[in-house]
Amino acid sequence: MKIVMAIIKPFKLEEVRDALTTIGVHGLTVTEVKGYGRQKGHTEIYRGAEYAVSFLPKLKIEVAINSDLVPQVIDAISEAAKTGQIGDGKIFVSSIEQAVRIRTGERDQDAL
Amino acid sequence: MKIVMAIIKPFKLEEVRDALTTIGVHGLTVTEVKGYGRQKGHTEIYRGAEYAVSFLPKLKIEVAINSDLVPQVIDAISEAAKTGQIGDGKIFVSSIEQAVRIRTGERDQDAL
Amino acid sequence: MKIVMAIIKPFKLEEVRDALTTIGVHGLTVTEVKGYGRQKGHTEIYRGAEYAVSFLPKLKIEVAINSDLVPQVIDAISEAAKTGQIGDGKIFVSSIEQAVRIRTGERDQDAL
Amino acid sequence: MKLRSMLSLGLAGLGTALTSVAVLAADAPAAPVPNKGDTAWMLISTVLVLLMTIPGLALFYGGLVRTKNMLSVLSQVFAIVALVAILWVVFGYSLAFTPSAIGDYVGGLDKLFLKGVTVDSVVATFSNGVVIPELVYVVFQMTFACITPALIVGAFAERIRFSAVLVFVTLWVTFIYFPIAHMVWYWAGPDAIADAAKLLAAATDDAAKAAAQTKLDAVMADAGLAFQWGALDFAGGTVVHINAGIAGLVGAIMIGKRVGYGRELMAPHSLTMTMVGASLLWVGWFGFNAGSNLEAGGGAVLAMVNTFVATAAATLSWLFTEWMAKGKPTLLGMVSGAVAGLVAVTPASGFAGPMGAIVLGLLVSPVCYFFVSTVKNTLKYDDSLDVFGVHCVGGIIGALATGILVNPALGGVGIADYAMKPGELSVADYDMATVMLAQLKAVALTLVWSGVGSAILYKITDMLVGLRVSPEAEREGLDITEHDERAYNY
Amino acid sequence: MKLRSMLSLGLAGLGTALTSVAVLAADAPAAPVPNKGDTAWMLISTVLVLLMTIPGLALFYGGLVRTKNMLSVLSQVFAIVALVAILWVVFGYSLAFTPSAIGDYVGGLDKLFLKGVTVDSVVATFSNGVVIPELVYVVFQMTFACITPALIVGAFAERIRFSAVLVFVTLWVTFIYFPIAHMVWYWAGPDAIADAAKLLAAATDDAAKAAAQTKLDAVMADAGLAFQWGALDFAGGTVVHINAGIAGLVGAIMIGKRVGYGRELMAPHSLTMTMVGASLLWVGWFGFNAGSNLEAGGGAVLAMVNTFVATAAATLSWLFTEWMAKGKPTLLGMVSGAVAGLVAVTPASGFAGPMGAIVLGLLVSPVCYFFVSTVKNTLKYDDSLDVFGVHCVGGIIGALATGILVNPALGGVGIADYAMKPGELSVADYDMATVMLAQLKAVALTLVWSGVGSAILYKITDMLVGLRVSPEAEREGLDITEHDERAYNY
Amino acid sequence: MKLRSMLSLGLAGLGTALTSVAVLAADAPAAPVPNKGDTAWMLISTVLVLLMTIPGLALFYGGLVRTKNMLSVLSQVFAIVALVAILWVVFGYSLAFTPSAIGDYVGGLDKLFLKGVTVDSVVATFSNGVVIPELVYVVFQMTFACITPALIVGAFAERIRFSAVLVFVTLWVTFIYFPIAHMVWYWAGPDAIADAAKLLAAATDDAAKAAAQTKLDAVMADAGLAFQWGALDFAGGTVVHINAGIAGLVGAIMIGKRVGYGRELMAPHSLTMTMVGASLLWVGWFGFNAGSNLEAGGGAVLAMVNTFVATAAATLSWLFTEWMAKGKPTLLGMVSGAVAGLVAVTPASGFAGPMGAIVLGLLVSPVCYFFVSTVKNTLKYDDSLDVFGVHCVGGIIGALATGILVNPALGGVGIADYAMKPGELSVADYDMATVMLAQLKAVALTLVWSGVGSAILYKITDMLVGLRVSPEAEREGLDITEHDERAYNY
Ligand SMILES: Nc1ncnc2c1ncn2[C@@H]1O[C@H](COP(=O)(O)OP(=O)(O)O)[C@@H](O)[C@H]1O
Ligand SMILES: Nc1ncnc2c1ncn2[C@@H]1O[C@H](COP(=O)(O)OP(=O)(O)O)[C@@H](O)[C@H]1O
Ligand SMILES: Nc1ncnc2c1ncn2[C@@H]1O[C@H](COP(=O)(O)OP(=O)(O)O)[C@@H](O)[C@H]1O
Repeated sequence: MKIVMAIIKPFKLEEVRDALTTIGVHGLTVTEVKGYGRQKGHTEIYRGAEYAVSFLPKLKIEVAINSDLVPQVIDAISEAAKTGQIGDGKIFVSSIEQAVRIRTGERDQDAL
Repeated sequence: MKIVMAIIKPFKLEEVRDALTTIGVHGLTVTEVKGYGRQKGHTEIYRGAEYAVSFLPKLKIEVAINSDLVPQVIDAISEAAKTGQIGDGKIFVSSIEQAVRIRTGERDQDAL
Repeated sequence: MKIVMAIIKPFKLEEVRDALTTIGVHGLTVTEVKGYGRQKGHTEIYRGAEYAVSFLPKLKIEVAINSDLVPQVIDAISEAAKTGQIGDGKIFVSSIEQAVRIRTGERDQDAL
Repeated sequence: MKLRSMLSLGLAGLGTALTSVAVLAADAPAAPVPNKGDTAWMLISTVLVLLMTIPGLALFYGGLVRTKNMLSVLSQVFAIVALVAILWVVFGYSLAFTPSAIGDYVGGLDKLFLKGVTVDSVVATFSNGVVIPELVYVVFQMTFACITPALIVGAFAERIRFSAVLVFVTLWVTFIYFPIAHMVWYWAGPDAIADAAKLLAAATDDAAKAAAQTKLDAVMADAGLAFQWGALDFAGGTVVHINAGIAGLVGAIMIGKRVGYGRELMAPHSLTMTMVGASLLWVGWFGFNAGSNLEAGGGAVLAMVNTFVATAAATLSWLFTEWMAKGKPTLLGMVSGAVAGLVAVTPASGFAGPMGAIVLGLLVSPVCYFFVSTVKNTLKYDDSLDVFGVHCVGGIIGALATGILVNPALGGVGIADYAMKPGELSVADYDMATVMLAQLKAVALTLVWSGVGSAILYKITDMLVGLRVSPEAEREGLDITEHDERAYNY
Repeated sequence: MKLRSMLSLGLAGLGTALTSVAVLAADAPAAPVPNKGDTAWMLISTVLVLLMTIPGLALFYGGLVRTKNMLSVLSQVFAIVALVAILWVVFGYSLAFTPSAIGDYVGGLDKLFLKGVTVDSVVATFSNGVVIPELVYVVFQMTFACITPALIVGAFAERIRFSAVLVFVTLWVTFIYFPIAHMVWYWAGPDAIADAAKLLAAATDDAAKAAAQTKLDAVMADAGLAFQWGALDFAGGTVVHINAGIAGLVGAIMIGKRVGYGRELMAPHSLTMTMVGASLLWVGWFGFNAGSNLEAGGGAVLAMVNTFVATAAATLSWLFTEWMAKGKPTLLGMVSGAVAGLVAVTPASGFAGPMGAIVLGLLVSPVCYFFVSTVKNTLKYDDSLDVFGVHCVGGIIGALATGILVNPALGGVGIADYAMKPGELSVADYDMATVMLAQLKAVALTLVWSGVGSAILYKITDMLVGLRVSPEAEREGLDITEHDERAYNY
Repeated sequence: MKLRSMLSLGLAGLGTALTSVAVLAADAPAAPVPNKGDTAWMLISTVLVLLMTIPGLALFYGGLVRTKNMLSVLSQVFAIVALVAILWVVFGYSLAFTPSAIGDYVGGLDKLFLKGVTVDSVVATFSNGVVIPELVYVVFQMTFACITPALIVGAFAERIRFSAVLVFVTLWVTFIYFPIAHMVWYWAGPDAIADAAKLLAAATDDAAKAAAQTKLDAVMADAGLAFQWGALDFAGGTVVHINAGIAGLVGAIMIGKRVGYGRELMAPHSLTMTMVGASLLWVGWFGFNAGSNLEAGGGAVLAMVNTFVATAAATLSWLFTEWMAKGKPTLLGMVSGAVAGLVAVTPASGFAGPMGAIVLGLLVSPVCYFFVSTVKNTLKYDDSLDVFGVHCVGGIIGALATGILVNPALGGVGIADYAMKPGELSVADYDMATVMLAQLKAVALTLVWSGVGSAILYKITDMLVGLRVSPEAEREGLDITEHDERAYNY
């Protein structure tokens, strides 16, 4: 099993969710995060003092899936989250060794 | 070493923390997340317009532990977080290769 | 490729970011989390009722890097985030198997 | 027509006193017209009491609940204001402020739908020859009727059904609030008494005297039950705070504790909002208390000063009590103290002197603190926002203290006797036992009427629509489950 | 000098009526001086209308947008208040409240920079012989000029440039608001009419009669266009709400829909703030409506009662309408209903009776609900905060209902006729067709003047500075892109 | 008894002037009674000043700090209001508003615990023969005493101990505020002057004249130091704003910079709350300024108009200054400008004309902007919320401008001379040098007295309880470390 973690632009969430649903992935977890990267931040001005704010709001999506689904999931997310503008985000894939569904105690594949 | 990540219902946090403490796990990190899965979301109505909200508030718990503790930790979390109702959440286990305690520089097992 | 996850004290963010920039790491993702560990929490009092609050605000930093950078990154974070006081936090390192830059579709090393 | 009551006792030596009074009854003086300064003050006082309620009380309460129930509290308060405003003009004003129809318990139906109340009708104040437009009295009193049931909902916040609130409040104002307002505040007014007393003084033969005495007795008896007892309640210690406080306690007990109560942290979701609410309560309460003088004169000014300093004193005494007991000075403590002070000074505000008001403020906070921190935990009822501990307890302290602080020897203004020198304001002799007995009786009346009555009405409401939401709904929060809305989408 | 208008028709039987009036014209009575109760009431009413706007309206609107646009809304409202206040004293007051200079459409330039307005100048009210300081009238009316354009910005919130708001509002108040205020509210005042009418009554020979009649006609014609038609608008149903509402609709259409409109969830970021704003609107609206009486008398009291109960009724009727339609009682529904009620009762507040006001409140909400939920979705315009659906629609309902509810037979106060018995307030016979025609004409005038005029002004603004931000800026939010600030840094 | 001062100079030609005045002293006229319109206005003005402070100022300040210190700011402001209210009635009012006991610096102890102040006592206003209830003056002035120290705490927000605030404020109002209020605002009132002047005019022989002159001199000298100088401060430019502003600066410097100041982003945690606070400041400030007229007359109206337009002008001028300097129009800029405008117009509000007030508003913002953005950064003191840059600088500009704008030639009302035509209001000749000298002396007096005095009191406070929290506590935030509470639990 793998866990795919994607950092995306906030307003792309619905599209990514839909894309994943289309390929049969029906569970995911979303976290509000702040990202730092190449994308330029913005300036904030408070009483004449300027602050450069370099952390930008992003969403982190985590999806646990069967290993064979990885390419499809990557494609689905990439396509849905892409604007072509700097700051579109990243996808990282790692392994998970066990999975459990708390409600039923089901394990691994059945738990996803 | 492993890192156990559990998605649970928010009001179960105290019980899960207690269960982990009982088996000797004294450190953990919690994140507020939104989950999408089988559990039905809710409707929101604003001036007569209905919106289906499918993301539900959940907590993500991350616990780094020695590998031998994994079964115990899974059991402890599962039991404490279970209501038997849909949406109770998941547990995922992955490996970590190194751990460092920033304050002391201790490594790996000593760092947990 | 590795992903380094560090739990740090919130006011150390700027210093950690600077330290990472110094060693050439220009991307990272930050999440607000609550930590439970040895560091004592605080008490809150509401209308004469005392509550012990054991979860403390922390920041979680995630940095995806090439494997060879791991020691440097650990050192950079450790130094920058250290106050020497209990609760300085932890660093955990795991593997990632794939990385994708959504904007360009670049993979792995190029995606970081 | 509220207070500045006259102890019925005060009439004892009347027969003699009156004989020396010049006879004036014959030449009917021109009907008094409202002074625009008074009207302006009553208009703005009305606005201030609405401000106390929305957004004041709504925020004070709302800030104290968890995020997931914020809107439910705001909704309940807002809906109550709207609902009771309509009930008030339809039948509430008539039940409260027309002559007693059933015993001395409740008024009649003469002014249903404000029948006969025009732009030109006037009502009496506490001063002879001073009147205000009746409609401003209607709308000023309306705001009192609106806020009182809104106070109650704090006691069972975070678990009540919205429909239950609507049903219960409709029943409660009808059977509890309107009657108690009538019993404590309804009277014929000073000019009616003066006229009757002058007639008596002018009566020359025994037959005329007897007739005039009968007439005077009738005027004196044209008042609510507690008013006739001589109970003093300047701005609503019994009618508003004890009344709502005991109804809240009964509700909290009957509805039961919140899921997780005592185990989970139920920290206020926004003390910022609570502080804003408390501040607006303080600000608006000047309309409540000083407005209850019904005139922009010295009495209103005194009520404002008393309200200010009693609240300040109670703020400080809660602050220091908690600081000593728990080691930290808290904002929630200060604002709780402020509200306790406001509650306690409410019945006393037009009767006490400023130093008396300060003493009252200093005393009320430690007692309320003891109730909300110790008594509640010992008796294990879940009065979510301490409606009983602050409003009922504070109201009782205020009601009793009023009986003491009204004493001119303690800087109070004394108890008006409108019959002694008809047409002039005289102060009756102060007799502590008499006054305190009247105060105690009024407190007991309110506790019993509202306590027992509310219990019955909760039962009826439960049968009609169900009082409480399901445990799952409570977990998820009433905002989503009852209203399909969320307070914040940051 | 606002309303309590007199239908020009009411003058029909004048000739005869006047002959029986005692001649008083010769001995010039002492010029009336302001009553301090009136002055106090107008001062506080002014404060209340500012409170409605900031923070009231700003929070009501701000809570409804997404977090990223919160400050942009607050900034627009705040800036508009400051900008229009200056424009008002520089030329707005003169354009609105000096004798007509161009047709009966707009006043002249005599009082530019408040020339000639001193601490001692006074203006007429709706009562003979009652005046208030002119400066308090200036500042009271200023708050109306400030809030009206601020209402508009809700229609295109979340996508307008800040500079466009400043330019558009400057143009809009100049060419739309000041003229319409003049047309609807400017008149010579009751004493001018009474004086002319008395002269006429005193005229003995035909020449004098003709001269006096000419004089009276001139006084009657010294009024704005709609005022001369006899249109009734107590506190701004046409001038404020229809006027702003139609301008908002035109703007929403011309500027276009928000990016993502209809697809993305655009949930209010803080219904808490919206509730606070709505409550302050309710609270402050008493200054708006009851203050429009210009005196602290029975008329102000009536306006306050009407405002209270109409709002309460509209709150409940929106609540139940939505509850039935969607299955849940919502807070946003209640506060939307409250605002709809406030809007609808605005033109009627000094004319209707309380029961009429309740009926009006009950009716307005379902209609507005239909507009914001069904009509808007069907016609697919993006009126972000329902300025049209609530203010324009509610204002039209109120304007028309005013024509009906003013009927004394329905509990209304009737239409004042200042010429019938000069110096006394008489009520003209009620003729529904006449009144309704005047109301309809005033509504149509406002819709056309403001609708067409605004379209032109949006176009000009677009050419000057551009109306809309870029789609990227809209995605990121106006707070950062237009103001370099964020509303919250928790 | 505040201002409308009379320059002592104005008395020069008095002897001659008075001889032509009719002798009236013999027949003592009936003591004036308060007008209910005035009383209503003073009551509501008092309420408005409280609203300015809680929640107004508390939110304005609170929104500007970081989340972790929100409650500490709210707590400090709330506690100060409660504390100073009590100190005021216990001894503050006596020190400020009884005849000078030590030099002309401070009043005596005659009215400790409000001794002798009853519901019937009255005090003078600025008009001959017009009085208001003394208790309303006590409570109105109380709100000024409450808000002034609350302004100070913004200067060292986010690092002060709560106990230090309580100790410092107690000392500060005692040794700084009460004396300065006495020096600037205490005088015998217009009727006392008129009576003495009439006596002088009536004196026939030289002995009588000398005696009468002595008497008149004594009445003129029965005033605070700055008042005798002829310094003009309508509503508190020196007493409130310069006074608090300089005390804040001294505190900020002595307590030192915040941990991380200059390096970390210290963005306001909620500009929404700051905007609400600023709006309530604006709204409530009408009570502050127009209430300072002490009557509901033309002077109050003028003060309201001036307050409105100066604030509007300053809002716009800060907006455009920052827009040009930094490229973006910000909300924080607008509300800072509004507060600067309010501060600057405070001393001038009853003296200037509306156009003068606009000019003042336009000027004050760029100067304050320069101080908060450039001077502060250059001199590197950490005045957290710009108490010095806005209140002290704005107050100085206002105080000096008052001396210019009072000139009738510039639309001002001129300086009252109560002795010229006793019993009537006369305007003294305007002499710029004289007036400006008085203004400068009053500003200097305040800067020195409060600057030096505050430094000593900070030192004492530090020795008693310690001024500053530990760096760890500062990192964690004062809410948790000082109060064991958190502002938000979302
Ligand atoms: N090395 C990294 N480790 C973790 N997160 C990263 C890393 N680099 C970038 N990110 C995340 O991806 C987001 C987008 O990256 P950025 O460099 O701005 O643009 P792009 O994705 O187009 O290359 C960042 O805001 C950050 O959240
Ligand atoms: N494949 C997945 N990857 C990541 N998180 C998941 C996945 N499936 C479910 N989750 C998380 O688990 C939560 C519970 O899942 P859900 O399907 O609603 O119920 P259950 O846990 O009872 O099967 C979701 O809200 C989501 O946060
Ligand atoms: N086993 C663990 N798994 C995950 N996070 C942990 C673990 N132990 C500690 N943490 C995180 O590290 C933070 C600091 O740990 P703590 O024990 O308080 O101090 P220290 O880092 O100095 O040992 C905690 O607040 C928590 O967020």
